[in-house]
This record gives sequence, structure tokens and C-alpha cells, in this order.
Amino acid sequence: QTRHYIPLISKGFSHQFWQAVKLGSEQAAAEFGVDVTFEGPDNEGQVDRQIDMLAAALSKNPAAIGFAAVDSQASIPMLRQIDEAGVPIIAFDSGVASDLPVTTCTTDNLASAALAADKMAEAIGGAGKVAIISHDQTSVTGIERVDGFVDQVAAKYPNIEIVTIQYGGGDHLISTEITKSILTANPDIKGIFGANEGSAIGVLNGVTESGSDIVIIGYDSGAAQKDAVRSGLMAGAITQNPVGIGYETVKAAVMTINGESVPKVIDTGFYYYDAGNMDDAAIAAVLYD
Amino acid sequence: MTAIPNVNKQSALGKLFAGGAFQKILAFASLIILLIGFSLASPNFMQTSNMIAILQATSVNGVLAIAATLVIITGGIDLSVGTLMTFTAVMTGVVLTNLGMPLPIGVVTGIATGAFCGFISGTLVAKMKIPPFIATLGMMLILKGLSLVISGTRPIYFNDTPGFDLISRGSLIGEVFPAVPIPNGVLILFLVAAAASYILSRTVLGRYCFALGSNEEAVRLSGVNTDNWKIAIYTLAGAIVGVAGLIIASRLNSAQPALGLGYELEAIAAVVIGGTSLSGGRGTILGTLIGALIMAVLLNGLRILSVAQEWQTVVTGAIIILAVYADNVRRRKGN
Amino acid sequence: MTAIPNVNKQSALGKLFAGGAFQKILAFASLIILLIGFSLASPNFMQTSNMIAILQATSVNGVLAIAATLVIITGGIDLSVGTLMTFTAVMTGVVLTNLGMPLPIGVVTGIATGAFCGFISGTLVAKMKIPPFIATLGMMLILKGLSLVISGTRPIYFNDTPGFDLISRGSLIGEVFPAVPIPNGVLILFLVAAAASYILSRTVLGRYCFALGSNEEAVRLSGVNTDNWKIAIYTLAGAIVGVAGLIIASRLNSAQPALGLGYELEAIAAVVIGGTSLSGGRGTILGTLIGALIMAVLLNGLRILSVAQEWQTVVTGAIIILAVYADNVRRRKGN
Amino acid sequence: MTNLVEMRGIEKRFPGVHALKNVQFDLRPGEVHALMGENGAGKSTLMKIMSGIYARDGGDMFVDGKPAAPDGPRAAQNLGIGIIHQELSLMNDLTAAQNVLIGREPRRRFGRLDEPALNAKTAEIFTSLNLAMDPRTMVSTQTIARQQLIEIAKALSYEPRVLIMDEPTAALNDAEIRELFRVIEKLKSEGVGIVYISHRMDEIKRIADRVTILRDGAYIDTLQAADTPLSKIIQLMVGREVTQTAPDIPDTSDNAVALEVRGLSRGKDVRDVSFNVRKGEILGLSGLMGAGRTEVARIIFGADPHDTGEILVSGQPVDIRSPQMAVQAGIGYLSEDRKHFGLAVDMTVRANIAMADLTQFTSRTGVLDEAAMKRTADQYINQLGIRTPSDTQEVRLLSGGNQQKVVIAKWLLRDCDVLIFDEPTRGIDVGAKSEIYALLEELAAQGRAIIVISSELPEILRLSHRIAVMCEGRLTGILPREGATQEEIMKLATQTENLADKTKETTQ
Ligand SMILES: Nc1ncnc2c1ncn2[C@@H]1O[C@H](COP(=O)(O)OP(=O)(O)OP(=O)(O)O)[C@@H](O)[C@H]1O
Ligand SMILES: Nc1ncnc2c1ncn2[C@@H]1O[C@H](COP(=O)(O)OP(=O)(O)OP(=O)(O)O)[C@@H](O)[C@H]1O
Ligand SMILES: [Mg+2]
Ligand SMILES: [Mg+2]
Repeated sequence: QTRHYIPLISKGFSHQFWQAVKLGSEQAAAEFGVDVTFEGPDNEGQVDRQIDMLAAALSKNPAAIGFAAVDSQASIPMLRQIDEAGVPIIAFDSGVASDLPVTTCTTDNLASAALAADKMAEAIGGAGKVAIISHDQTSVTGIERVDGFVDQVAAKYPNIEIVTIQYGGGDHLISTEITKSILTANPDIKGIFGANEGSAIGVLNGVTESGSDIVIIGYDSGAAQKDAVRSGLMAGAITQNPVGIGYETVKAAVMTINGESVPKVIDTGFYYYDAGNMDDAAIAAVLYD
Repeated sequence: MTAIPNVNKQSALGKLFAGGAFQKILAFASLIILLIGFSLASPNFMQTSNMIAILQATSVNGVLAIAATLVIITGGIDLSVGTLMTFTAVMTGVVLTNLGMPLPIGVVTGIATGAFCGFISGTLVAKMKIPPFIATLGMMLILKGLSLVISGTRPIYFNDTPGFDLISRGSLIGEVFPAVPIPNGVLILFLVAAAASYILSRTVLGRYCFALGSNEEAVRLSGVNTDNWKIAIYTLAGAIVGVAGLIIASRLNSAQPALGLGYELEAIAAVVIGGTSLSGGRGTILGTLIGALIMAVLLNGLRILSVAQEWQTVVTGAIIILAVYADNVRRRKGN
Repeated sequence: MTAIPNVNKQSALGKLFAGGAFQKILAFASLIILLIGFSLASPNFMQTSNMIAILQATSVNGVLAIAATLVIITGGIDLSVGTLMTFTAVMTGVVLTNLGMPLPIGVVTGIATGAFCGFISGTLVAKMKIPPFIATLGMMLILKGLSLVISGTRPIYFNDTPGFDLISRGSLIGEVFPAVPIPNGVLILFLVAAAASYILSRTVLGRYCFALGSNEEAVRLSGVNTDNWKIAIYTLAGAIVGVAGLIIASRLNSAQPALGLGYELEAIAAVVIGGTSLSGGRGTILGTLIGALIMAVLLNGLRILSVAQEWQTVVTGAIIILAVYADNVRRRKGN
Repeated sequence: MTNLVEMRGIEKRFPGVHALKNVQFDLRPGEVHALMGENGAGKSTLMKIMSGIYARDGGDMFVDGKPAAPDGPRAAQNLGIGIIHQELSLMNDLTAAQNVLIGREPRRRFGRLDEPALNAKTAEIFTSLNLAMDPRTMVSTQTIARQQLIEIAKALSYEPRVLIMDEPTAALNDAEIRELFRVIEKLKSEGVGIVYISHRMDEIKRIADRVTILRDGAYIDTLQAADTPLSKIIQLMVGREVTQTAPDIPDTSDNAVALEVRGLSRGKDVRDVSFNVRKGEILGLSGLMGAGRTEVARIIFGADPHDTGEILVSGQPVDIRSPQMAVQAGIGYLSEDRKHFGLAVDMTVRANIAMADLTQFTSRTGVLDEAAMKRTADQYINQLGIRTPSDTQEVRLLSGGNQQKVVIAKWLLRDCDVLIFDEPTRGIDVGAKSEIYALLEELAAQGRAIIVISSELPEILRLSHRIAVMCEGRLTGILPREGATQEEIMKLATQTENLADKTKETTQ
């Protein structure tokens, strides 16, 4: 019997986060003896590209398909087609507004960003100006991480003012320049939240280049961010468990193929790490380079 | 040399897509080679459903490339097709979903928005003498921003407009011939191509398209109002982009405001692979269609072969260069 | 008339940046207007630290734009500058971090990689007669893919190469004049600009740059090996992109393999705003520098004013069009 | 004496055209060998083969008795063969000196340019040509005539042993031509062999030693220029006899004024120009290079703006701000530079002829009537004797003279009341020339007003009913046809305001 084939269609490809998901899926593939492939559009806006990828994946007679939807609705007709072909769908990272997926392996972006807000408030003493640099203003992660942070501040920290929210496309250099502009425009700013890896590194760079010492809260991991947290340049960062997401997605697919039942939602969790806890086994396990 | 040899007689089809039947066949050869290659490499490739998937993947880029072809033949370039497509989709969304208007008004709005923005690009180029590269680069950024502004940076869904998704997803052909359920989006692509071909080869507008690309000053000194014709061509191109906006909005059943950037290069690549000259004056719609198909087949085939994504990019780049090179070589041999 | 009247004597600076002093002043006016406008709008804008931040933000795009200027003057275009920059950074990273070589070898590798890829683009254009738009579009994709392949889709950090970050972040000038701590990245930008200006106005290579852009066929008919010169120019441009790769790698203290797409349009916009003609034959490095500064000032100012991101894009697009339009108007008046 | 160059049995084919059939040609040191033939006879093609730009399909070529097959311009230069092309091939964004010495720039070490040496060397060549031009002037600012002089200087700078001149005088006035002939004499005395192509028959008698005639790509004969009457040469060229009768000029002085300009000015190029043309009249516009004739025509046609002045058509003032408005007012203009301003060279003969008046072939839905366009194109191809395989041939593949005929056809179709012909016979062979003269006369006879700008005085004298002469942007006089002589015209053409002014201007 040939090995089962499980393509994973993701929202992005070259970011470290997605590479970590890919890594997790490959670990699971090796463990369960299936074949996986991993692709995603160049940036997290290209819904139509995702659909073309799904169509090509379906042509390859997959045993199951893993799918991280850029848009929670736009791909539903394509998913229906996949479903009709009898191929189970495992959603990961972000859900689909439909019950077509067998399960969804995800983390709560809103809650994770709210935790970042709590940590920011703690670090700046509950009052002062802060800013957010996010990767983009239309993707689910971009929107939810900003909203989670903003809502939490609005709800719990009346003395904290969010002076600006800007978007650097996840580009390290652009995020660096944005950070420097924010520091220039708001000399009295207390902290900046960088909502993904590229943004966080950009904030770190901009702050370093400006010789400022404000509080930085990051998101995701990656070698540079881990170093910055360890050295204290960055107060701390939220990390999801992308390796876990990839792993759980493939695992859920295999279970479905084998006729086992899986829970409707598999929460892979998120964590806040700082210099103090990042070497704890539980945290170190979810950090990636 | 007094007898006039009848070397230039063209077949009916050749006439429809007039202007260098030879070079079209060249790009066509590349397409066939790709199709055969992928068929041999993977049994999954040559399935009806996959062929239809390829055609569907061509529809948006194909329509955009047709619009770009018109502008490129005049000697210009249009970098705004991608974001304009998104902008027209957003405007359609505003009219249909936010304002709750009936479907036909949404369709007209999309196309009219495209035409209007094309009109502006054309005016910038013709009247204000901004180089097309810059005028459309500026428009690309402006429209990208406006799409976000107008949509409030969130997708607009067409759930309240039943039937909207049929614009691209339904299959009129499939209802008549159930064996070939070609989606309407693809049908629209071919209709737009036929119309654009007809306009290019049979109407004054098309004639001035080629003439402007060939020698604009000579046309002006012939007493022709070159500015107005140029604006007309950009406007037509914009309207065609509006059609692409409808197809993609229907396909996604939503207007995605962040989409569009990068589509312009893909469209231009399809145009050039199809044998249209970037210096203007020469080009065909059939060539552009084949160019767009080559790109879609390539991507689909590489995905079917499970080529790693980073290598897909490398191979696509190499094939674009090779296709144009092969075209060059065969054309030189032909002469 | 045998005596040559001395009407064309130029000042030393004018000589350095020879070739159409007038038009440079035009773009300069736009720059001044922007600077004054933002100073009035925000008290935070006109600070030494912010001016240095703007210069630093110009450094990468400025160097890329200089490379693009050379190619554009020959009548070509280079869409690969952004991803080539990334590719050179990745190669530097491989040599320094993965292979643990000393710093100078990394620097040479980066520049040599750029030159080599420029050589390939040049060969595609000159020998294989691929239109520059397509040749460099293909290279853009190939290099984008190869950066991911070679880096294993991960950033390569330069932590093991102490001093690497000083390439762009240190300040040799600041050590001598502590009042103006201009970072080395900016210094490199100006050195590259001066060198490119000198090459353009004072050497055979520069001469053929303009000659090719002006009338390539005429140059060929004069018995010049146009192919080789063209390749040389693309190679030089590639080497300059290699310098940009070093600057960005040093600034980010890492080679980010996914970066670079989109930088090419920004570079080309800077070139055109600076008065270089996309049809070739005319252009200056000083103009390009000013063009890059205009873009950096604009973005910095809008960010300082906390203009919403979507509106930033709209305004940038509009200003690009306006700057070129103003240039046109003033040039027409000037004549 | 061995021949410098010898070509035997040369064959060349282009798609649809057998351009050269078994052609022979030889060139001796110190002679001027004229190569004659109608437009499209294959003269330029033969010379492009000699200078390494085209590869021959068959035949042999010897240089100094040794077989040679130059495979490019550089190889030809190494053999001592230089060429001045029929079509200008200059780099417009470069200075005169940079053009002249392109590829051989004086260099310092490391590829650095020695600009002073470059300019000095060029100035020397210009001086030997008696050409008043700053080596540092931009080529783009120069008129076609002066660009042609730069081209000639460039060819001379190679110090060739064989110099091919393909219609070098097409854009030059008499003074410049005299200067060129002086240079040719000097080169001859130095033993340089010169191939000379021209459609100006009088020049053959003045400088040629031998004449070779081509017709339809075939070799006809080689003759001693001194012993052969021009009529014989012309007969061999066209294969029949061409009668050159002086026409009788109808009296048009009472006809209504078709076009009048009053006080037209634009900067220093055009200063206070006033004249009129009557229906049925041919007004010749003469003057030296850069006199401003082209500029006057372009202003009337709306191609360039003007500062002051009035244009009246049939007595009514018209505001012409674009060529389109001019055409609507019934004014047509044939540019002196057909490649850049007259033709879309990548398009077909048919498309170009129809270009000026597409509305005539357009249905109300905007659809073009190809059949009608073909009929019209074929009609003009026959009427003007345009040599082309078919009306769907691309114009760029036609010979220069035939391209010019396409431009004329375009304006004939447009049917304007006032037609301005700027150098209408530049680069056109004798046969076609007399056809064009006849055409102009016929147009005038139909009651149209014609302005002919020409640098060839015999042409002006032959055609014009009245002759207007310009100098430095001013209209210096209008001569009646009766008794007008070349001397009188030249006197008006050199009537400068003051001499100091003149030298200042020409050095710019
Ligand atoms: N590159 C080409 N491709 C196709 N046909 C060509 C090409 N060059 C020249 N011809 C054709 O070859 C023939 C000879 O052209 P050629 O230019 O040599 O004529 P010519 O004698 O110089 O005429 P003229 O006096 O008008 O300059 C013409 O019929 C022309 O149309
Ligand atoms: N493109 C140009 N740029 C600058 N000056 C020009 C240009 N063309 C012509 N001139 C100048 O304008 C004046 C009039 O030139 P114009 O071409 O009208 O003269 P012309 O009598 O038609 O001469 P020609 O016989 O050379 O065609 C001259 O002083 C000429 O140098
Ligand atoms: Mg000729
Ligand atoms: Mg003239």
C-alpha cells in the first residue's frame, strides 16, 4: 500500500512562524509514515492563490488536506468541493466559518495579544504611551493581535494611551524605520508591541539604533528574538506553538484517515516568555529558531 | 520584383487575431511542451478537473493581462492592474453589500470604476505627460490605499447578493454540455479576449493602439488627437480590469482589500511571453492568452509534482526567461 | 569658429555630478518643499536625530536606486535589485556564519555575488536579447527562490562575526565629528554615489551607458562591442546591489531570506523622481539621491504625523505622480 | 592598378524581396565612384554588404585583391572601409564630439576619459570641414542638416581608405555641399576611394569619375562620368526615357488667398514672418540651413506653439493649437524627417496611408473597412509608383525614397486645401522626383495652395510661382518667378541682420 499523502496549504510560507509549522508537520509525517507537502502564498492576502493551491492539491488524490485559511469564508466553496471528493479537511492556525473541517488546530490570537497587553502594562507601570507595530492590517493574525491588545488596554488600563498603530508588512527594515519615526514623534513613549517576528525585530532594531530604552514586547520566537529576550533588550514575547500546530494538524489528519475521532478544536496554546522562564522545559519546547 | 506575392493572406482565425500569426504559434509551442512534459511526469496532471482548475486559475490573470496588452501595445505599461482590480471589487462590494443595491448595478459599478480609474491614468499619461510607468505606479499605490480606506481594511462579503458567486463559479457551458463544465469565469475570459481581439484588429481604437506604439509623434502630426485616443485606450483597459475585479470577487465571494499587489508583474509577464513587445506597436491577444496559460500550467504542474515552493519560484523565473528566449530564437530563424 | 567658447565650464561639484544640472535642482525643490511642510506640521520632525534617521532610511534604497540608475540610463530596467540584494546578503551570511570565514571575505563575497548575478542579467539582455524587463523579472524570481533554498528558509545571523553590524551602524564620521554621528551606512551611500557619478561622467563605461541608452544601434554601427559594454554595466550595477546587501544585512545583523520583493519599484520610483528618463540616455546620480531622499522624507514625515497606514500609501502614490509632474512643468518652462 | 575593393556576383535576399541579383562593383584608389539607381534599386543594400552590416547571400568581395568578408562594422573599419549611412545614426543625448569619436575616445589610465583631448580632436575635424560647431553641443539640439555634418565628420575621423557616402547631401544646402565637395577632392588626392550615392543628378557631373548603375537589384553598367550625358544615365536607371519639360506656370495672382500668416514669431527661430499663398499657387520657401523654414511650417501646422502672430485661412483668422486643428482648418504638413515624424515604420503601407484620415474608413460603430483601405492604398501605390511587394509590407522595409512616397500618399488622401511640403524630394530618385513635381503641379492646378520648402535651388526655381526666402528666422524677401535666379535667392538667404550676431549664433 502506498503512503498517505497530506498536503498542507498555509497562509504564508517564508516567515519563520510558517517554517516552524512546516517543521512540526514534517516531524509528525516521519512519525506516522505519511507524506506531507507545505505551501502557502507569498503574502497573507492572496486568497485566490490559496484556492489555486487547494485545487492543485486535490488533483493529487490526497488522503487529507491541512488548511490555514487566509479568509474564513472565501474558500468555502473550494472546501466543499474537497469535502464532496471525500477528502477530510483539517484546519490549522485560523478557522473556517463552516463545519467542513474535521477539526481546527489553533491558538487564540485575541487572548494571546491581551496577555501581551497585560505584560506591557506591568512593565511600564500601568500608565503611559505605547504603540503597536503589526505586520498587516487585513490578515486574521494581524487584525486579532492588534484588536486583542487594544481591547485589553481599553478594558483594563485607562491610563495607557495607544498613540499609533502602524503596519510594516512583517518587513524587518520597514518596521525598523517605522519604529524610529514613532520614537521621534513620541519622545515620551513607554513601550512598543511588535505583533509578529518581523515587526518585533524591527522594533528591537529601531530602538537600538535610536539609543532608546523603552519596553519592547514581542511576538513569536526566532533566534534574534530569543537572544533579545535573554539579554533583556526585549522585556518578553508571546509565542504560540507553531511546531505543535504543524504536528497536531498532521496527527489529526492521520487519526481521521484511520477512522479515529478527533476533538472539534485542538488548542495548541500560547505562552509568554521572558529572560526568567525561557529555559523552563515547557517554554523551551515551544520556542524555535 | 513587380509581381506582388500573396504571402500575407490570412485564415479566418488568423484574421481575427491579426498581427503576426507566426509568433503566436511560437509561444504555443512552449505551452504544448509544458503540457506534454507535465503529463508524462504525473498521471494526476491530465485530468479534466485539473485542466478546468488551470483554466480557472488563468481567468483573473488572463483578463488582467488582456488589459495590460492594450496599454503595452501603445508603448505604455500598466502597473496598476492588480490594485485596480481590487479597488473595483471593493467598490462593487460597497454598492452590493453596504448599500444593498441589486446585482446588475454592482456589475456596472465595478466596470465603471475600472474605466474611471483607467481614464485618470490615461489623462495623467496623455495630458500631464507623466511616464506611464510612474503614472501607473502612483495609481497602484493610491488605489491600494483607497481599497483599504473604503473597505475599512476588512473584506466585504457578498452573502446578501445571491447569485453573485455564479458570475465566475457557475457554468453556463456545463448546463448545455455537462461533459465540459467550464466555469463562467473562464467563459468571461474568452469573451473578453474575443472582444479585445476584435477591437484591436478591426476598429479605429485598435488601429490607434498600434499606431501610438509605433510612432506617436507621427500620428500626432497626421492631425490625430493622440491624447484622446490614448485616454480612450487606458479607459478601455481599466474597464477590462473591472471585469477581472468582478471575476475575483465572485470567485472569493468577497472583496479582499489587501489583494492585488504583485499581480501586475504576473500580467505583464504573460503579455511578454505571449510575444507582445514592451516597446509598443506589436502584440496580440491570443499571444497574451497563451502567455497567461503558460504561467498557470507551470504553477499548477509544479504543484502537482510537489516541487518545493522555493524551487517553484526558481523554476518559474527560469521558464519565463526561457519562453521569451525560445520565442526570440524561433522568430530569428523564421526571418 | 575654431576657438571653443568656454560656456560649458562646470564647477567642481557640477563636474562630479555632470549631465543636466538644471533638472536636479527641480527635484531638489520638491524635497525642500516636503522638508518645510513636515517641519511646520510637526515640531518633532526637524531634529538632528530624525534627519539622521531619514538618511539611514535612505541608505538601502539609495544604493539600490543608484544601481537601477545605471541600468535605466542604458535604456533597460532592473526589477531584480530587491531580491538580488537579499541574495547577496544570504551569500555573505553563508560565508561568514555557516563557513566561519573572516569579515573581509564575506564583504567580497557579497559584492562578487551581486556582480556575478548582474553579469548573468546582462548576458541575458545583451547576448540572448531578452528584454530587460523580462530578464530581470526572471532573475527576481530565481534569486528570490535561491535565497530561500540556500538559507534553508531561515535568517542567517551574524552574531559570530563581531564588527559586522558596524558596517552600517557604526559611525566613522561621528568619531571625528561627534556632533554629526552620521552612520557608516549613509557614508557608504555617499561614497557609492560619488563613485557612480564619477564612472558615469568620467569613464568610458559611463560614456557607453549614455550612448547605449541614446541609440544602441548607432553605437553598434560605430563598431563598438555593445554587448560587452552592456554586460559590464549590468555587472557593475549588480556589484552595487551587493553593497546594498551588505548594508541591510549589517543593519538587521542578519540575512533575511524572505525580504526584498517590492524594493525594486521603490528604487525605480526614486530614479524617475530624480529626473532620469526611463527611455534611457539621460540621468544623474545626484538626481537619484534626491529622489530616494524624497521618498524617505515622505514616509518618515507621514509616520511622524501618525497618518493612518492606508492614507500613507495613497499620499505616497500621489506625491510620486506630483513630483514627476512638477518636474515636467518646470522643465518645459525652463526650455 | 589593383582595385581597392572589388565585388562580384553579389546576391542578397530579404523576405519577399530579391534585393541584389549578381551585382558587381569595383572601386579604385583616388576616384569618386557614383552608385546610381532608383529608390529601392539596392544601392544602400550593396553598400551595407561592403561595410559589413549585412552578410551577403552569394558572391565574392576582395579588398586590395584579397578575399574579404567583413562580419561587422568593426571588421570593415579594420579593412579601412567607412560609411556614412543614409539614415542618421547618432546618439542624441551625447555631444557632437562624443558622437564623432564614439568607440575611440581618448583615454587616460583605468578607462578614464580625456574629454579635452576628445573635444580638441573633434574640433580639428570640424575645422577641416569648415564646420562652425562647438564639439560640446548636444546633437539633439541640432537640425538634421547639422547632424548630417556631424555624421560626415565621424566618418572622416576613421581616416578610411574607402569611404561610402550614402546620400550625404540629401539634407545639405549648396554652401555645405560645396564644402563637402572640397573635402572629397582632398580625400581623392590622398588616394581615398569614395563611393558616392545621391539622387541629385547635377552632383554626378561635378564630382564623379565613374558611374555604376543598378536597376531593380540588377547590375546595368559602369560608365565614365565625363563621357556620359546625364540623360543616358537617367535612362539606364529608370529603363525608359524621362522627359524634363519646364512647365508653364499659370497666372495665379488674382486667385483668392488661401493661407495668410501675419507677424508670426517664436523666440529667435521665427521673427515677424508674414506672407500669403493663393489658391492654385506654389510658394517656394528657400533659405540656408537653420533659417527657420521648418519652424514656420510647424507653427502654422500647430505642431509647435508661437509667441505672437496670426494665421488666416481663406481670410478667416484661425486659432491653431494642435495639428488636429490645423487639419480641420484644411492645412496639411509633410515633415522633413519622415522616419521620426511622418511614418509609423512598424506598420504596413496600407495602415500608414490611411492613418491621417481613418474616419473615412470607419463605420459608425468604429469598425474599420479594410477592403476600402486596401483599394485606396493600392490606388496610391500605383499612382506614385511605390515599390513594395504589397500594401501589407511594413514601411520600415521599404527604401528611403519609397517611404517618402508613402508619406505623400497619406496627405494626398487627406485632401487639404493648403499643403506644406518640407523637403518633399529629399532622397527621392529622378524618376520619382519628376513624378512628384507633376503631382505638386496637379495639386496646384486643382486649386490647392502649396508651400514647398526645399534646399535645392533648381527645385525651388522649377516649381515655385513665387519664392519666399528666409534668413535667421526672418523673411528677407519674396521673389516673383520671372527672372529669379540662384544668385538672387542666395543674396536674400544670407541677408543677416549683422555679422557679429551671426557668428555668435552659429557657434551655439
Ligand atoms: N532589412 C530589409 N528587409 C527587407 N527588405 C529590405 C531591407 N532592406 C532593404 N530592403 C529592400 O531591398 C530593396 C533595396 O533597398 P535599398 O535600401 O538598398 O534601396 P536604395 O537603392 O538604397 O534606395 P533609396 O534610394 O530609396 O535609398 C528595396 O526593395 C527594399 O525595400
Ligand atoms: N530641436 C531643436 N532644438 C533647438 N533648436 C532647434 C531645434 N530645431 C531647430 N532648431 C533651431 O531653430 C532654428 C530654425 O530651424 P529650422 O529647422 O526651422 O530651420 P530650416 O530653415 O528648416 O532649416 P533646415 O534646412 O535645417 O531644415 C535654427 O536656429 C535651429 O538651430
Ligand atoms: Mg538607400
Ligand atoms: Mg527644415
